Amino acid sequence: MKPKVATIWLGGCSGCHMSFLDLDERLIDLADKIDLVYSPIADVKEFPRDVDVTLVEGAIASFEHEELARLIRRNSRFVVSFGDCAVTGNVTAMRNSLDLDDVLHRSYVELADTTPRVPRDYPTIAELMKQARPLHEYITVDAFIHGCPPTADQIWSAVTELLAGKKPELTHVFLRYG
Amino acid sequence: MTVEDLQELAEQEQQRQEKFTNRLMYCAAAGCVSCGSINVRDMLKKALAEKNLAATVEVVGTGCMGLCGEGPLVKVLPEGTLYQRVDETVARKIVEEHLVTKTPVKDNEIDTSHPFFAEQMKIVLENCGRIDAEKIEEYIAVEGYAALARVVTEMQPAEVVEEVRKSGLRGRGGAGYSTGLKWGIVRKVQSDTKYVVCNADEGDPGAFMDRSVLEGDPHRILEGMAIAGYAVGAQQGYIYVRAEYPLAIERLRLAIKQAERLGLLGNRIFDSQFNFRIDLRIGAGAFVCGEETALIRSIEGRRGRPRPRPPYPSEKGLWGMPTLLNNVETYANIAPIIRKGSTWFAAIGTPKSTGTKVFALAGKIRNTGLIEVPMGISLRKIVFDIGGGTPEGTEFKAAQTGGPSGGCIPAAHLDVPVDYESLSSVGSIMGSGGMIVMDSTSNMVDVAKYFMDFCKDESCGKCIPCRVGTVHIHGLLERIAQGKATTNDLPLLEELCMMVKETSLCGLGQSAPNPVLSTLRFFRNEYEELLQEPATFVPSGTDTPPTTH
Amino acid sequence: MPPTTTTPKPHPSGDNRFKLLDRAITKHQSRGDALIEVLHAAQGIFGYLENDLLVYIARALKLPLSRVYGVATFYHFFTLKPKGKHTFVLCTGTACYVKGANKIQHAAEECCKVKFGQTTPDDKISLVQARCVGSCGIAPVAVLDDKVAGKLTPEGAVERLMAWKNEKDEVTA
Amino acid sequence: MAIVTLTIDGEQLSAQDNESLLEIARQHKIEIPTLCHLDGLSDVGACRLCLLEIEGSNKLAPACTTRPMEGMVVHTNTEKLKKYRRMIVALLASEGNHQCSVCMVNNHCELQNLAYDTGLLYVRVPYLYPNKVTDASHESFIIDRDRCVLCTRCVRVCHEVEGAHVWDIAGRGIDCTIVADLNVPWGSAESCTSCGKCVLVCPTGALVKKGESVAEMEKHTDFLKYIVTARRKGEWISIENEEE
Repeated sequence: MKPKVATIWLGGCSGCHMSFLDLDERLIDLADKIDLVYSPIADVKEFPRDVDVTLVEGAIASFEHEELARLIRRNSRFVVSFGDCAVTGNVTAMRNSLDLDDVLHRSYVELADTTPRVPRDYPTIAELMKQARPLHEYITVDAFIHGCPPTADQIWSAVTELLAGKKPELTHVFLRYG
Repeated sequence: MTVEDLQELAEQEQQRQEKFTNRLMYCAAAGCVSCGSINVRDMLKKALAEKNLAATVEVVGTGCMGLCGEGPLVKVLPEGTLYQRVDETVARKIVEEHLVTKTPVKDNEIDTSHPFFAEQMKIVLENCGRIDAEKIEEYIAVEGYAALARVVTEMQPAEVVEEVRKSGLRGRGGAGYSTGLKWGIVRKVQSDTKYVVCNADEGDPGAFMDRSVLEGDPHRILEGMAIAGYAVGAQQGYIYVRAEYPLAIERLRLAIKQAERLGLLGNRIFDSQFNFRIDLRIGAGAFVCGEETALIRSIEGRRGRPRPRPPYPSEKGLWGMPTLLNNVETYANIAPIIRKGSTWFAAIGTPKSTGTKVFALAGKIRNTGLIEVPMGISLRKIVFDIGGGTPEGTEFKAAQTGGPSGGCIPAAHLDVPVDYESLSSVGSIMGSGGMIVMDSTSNMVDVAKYFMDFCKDESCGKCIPCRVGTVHIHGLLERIAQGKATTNDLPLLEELCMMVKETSLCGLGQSAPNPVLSTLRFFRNEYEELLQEPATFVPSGTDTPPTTH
Repeated sequence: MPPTTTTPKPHPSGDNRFKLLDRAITKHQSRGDALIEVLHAAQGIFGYLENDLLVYIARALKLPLSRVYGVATFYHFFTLKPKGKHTFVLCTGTACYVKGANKIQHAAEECCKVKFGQTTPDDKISLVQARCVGSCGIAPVAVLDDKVAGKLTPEGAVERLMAWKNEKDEVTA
Repeated sequence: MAIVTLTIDGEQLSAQDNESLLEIARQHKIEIPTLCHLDGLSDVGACRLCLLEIEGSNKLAPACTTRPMEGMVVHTNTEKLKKYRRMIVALLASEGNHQCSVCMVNNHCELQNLAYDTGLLYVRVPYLYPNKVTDASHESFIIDRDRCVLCTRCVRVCHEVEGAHVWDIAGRGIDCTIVADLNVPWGSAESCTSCGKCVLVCPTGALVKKGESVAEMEKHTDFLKYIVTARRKGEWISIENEEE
């Protein structure tokens, strides 16, 4: 049976996933080796059980993210912080020293082109937490892939090691922030 | 001023005092003053005037008499009867009953054979409760400045250093370095300018030993410093005292003025070639200034940030000159050592920790106050005999010594002798003398958090481990206390503590984790009870609900 | 405006308090290492250390401005903002802590709606923390406008704070 | 001054006893990480990255302010030291707001390099995300306090080399911050000569030149070698001048 892999996009810009797609022809290779059970690029609604490896892009920025993070932890054998936002908070966390209401007002009222309205008023949109924080502050994380975004080579190296059942040893070459 | 002049002054004062049939000593130290001892003084004077005793009975304000929890205190001399909780009514009774009808006021009389008094031994505090701190004559009458006279006129500086070394006196500021050795080092450094500094920046929250000495017997410090100046070859001394102690500052200023007027400070002291002056420097609220290099910085008018040692202040101190730094209690021991000899002093206490130690006893204990005990006394004796044990219905849990740099000693170690080595063997330190007793109602995680909160606020911010590490240790303790931490956090807490302890620049950071490490050592279960298991992978089929925080 | 007399000019601000400050500075021969002493004197005279005052001191002692600012902000005793009409100084020394000073702290913060270290917006009450006022025997202790209150309870503290809060403003012209 | 022999990481060396262990190690190509140290400025021993183990001493000693002694046996890279260095860098990362991806000195940053050299995979302590003031009021430079590591190189170069003493540290503990004059906007700090030395010696993106964009700016500190007033090699930590 092929290992089940999931990727998920939390508080980030999706740049890490874009970089994942930069694996180019290696993606075809990868598709043979894994079973992609959940991903923003696949149309699966529920996060499945018994996932072998989950790559998490983005920081924990909303209460929904926090809930998802716990679900991911419970359902995944191996959880990987994927990219700087998941590892450090990075750009997502730049709002942390500001007041949340100010941030929302600036984004959704001052800079709105049409219908200025703070999304907090819609019950269907997840409520933001006061601060966006890295994944490992909420759940135990097993490995880290750095970079904003991580390069395709970095991702490839980490993924191949993970699939070989190893915790990726991130040597100097692949350890990089920013 | 010559030695003969000094003796004459002493005799004059003794004769003056003998003219009084009684002396009423009321405690004029901070604790009793805040309980109203000034009103007591006024009432005593008023009652004396009414009974026509004003000319034959003297009312004297004196230093801390120890039993602060039961203040205001009044002592009647020459009988030595001690009264507690004296209000104006009792004050009147003391005059009308004790003095006039010769019947002691039974309800307020303290049994001075109680272990609180019997187990104590007063050297540093010998004059507290005995003299008026604001009168230099009274200090001189009890052999004050006799040691300085002897040193300056009869001894060579090297002999003084040797005498102090032989006494075995160790620094009372906490670390316990041999005072004699320190003096010897400063003496040997070649320099035209040297300084003697007294650290009176008593910052340990819950300790007021130095304050009591400064307020109750300021001349003792001046004399000790002058002797030190003579021994090491310094002509200028500084006392660095906390701004929070206005009364001590006032008394020191007065004492310096009096000593200068009599020529006990200044040029050609006792007609010798020895010149010595003392100036005050007022601290401004920074615990880190208790660290010697930070204190020096602060005297120089700078941010009190420590610097790496070596070079030690004995080599490069104040304005780059060799500087001798000791704390108040250390200087307070000098005059008695010279007067009574190093052999006498060395026989008190234990062979490695000689003399006595003053403790400020507080917390969940019956008799709170200031005590002075011989080194080597057991903690049990201090807590149960002198302190009278914990309040009704609670059990002793731990004694905290050394304040934010020290640790908690649990009941299992109650028989530990109170000396430098034994205390550090149970994970605490002698410290400057704060001793806080905790009972079964005290929460040890909370205690650790309290001290870490203090350290993070008092960190100067110079080195990273202390500046940031203390904040994170405090944050972790907070999370643990709130029940939000997981079992992964305890090893992190311990690692952080060890790292801050081993890598910080100065003593503040190096000792900041001690309260956490010592409570972890003896009360680990109190931490563990508050921890959760972190969430982990749960394969399908073995369904348990996901852990939530 | 040209000076009308030839007598020594008062301080540019015309503020006599600067004379007192000058005296303190002269006492220390304008030495830079007396900065802390001079700041003590200045705060004693003016109540707090305003920026203008710090500039004045820096010039007088020939010290860099940032050094003066650094020293003034390093020590807890110095304050760069005016204090409230009343001050409530809570002792948070170990003895007071063990006897429940934190409960008083919460009660006082709740009552005044500001944290310790701050002054109420109406400038009436400053909440100040002190590390041990040396009255451990009668813990927990607070100093209310220079008067020591021993064996204090949260209720007692709130009662006194409320009295200050409800004090009528003095009529100012 | 005398010549002493000592052992560093098993290598027997001889050195002058007024040089620091850091200088001696570097002369022999033994790398010790540093942050607050900069050749040409006084040493303050504050960052604690250069701590060493010395046999016979139970305390770790900073290489920058420790002098060699005859027979000294020094270890610069033990497991314990490596772990502590990594934690120190983690603490620094947690204390500021270091978003490398949007920093002008990205890829040319001493803090980043320290994170790589110490193998900092992630920061175990919670990030503090402080609220700090970025000041772009100066015509040529910006101070971005989010990226400041409080190494005080700027304070020292301004005092010791330029002699202007624009910068100092205000506050204490975790609230320490670098201020210009009386905590005024840099652009209105009268004492500033706009010489730009502070910008060049800053190890991170806290002090940068205007007009550069992300990952464009490189710092160079070599100019200090040519400034004669700078501290002479081997001089004992200069207590009187040390501006910290």
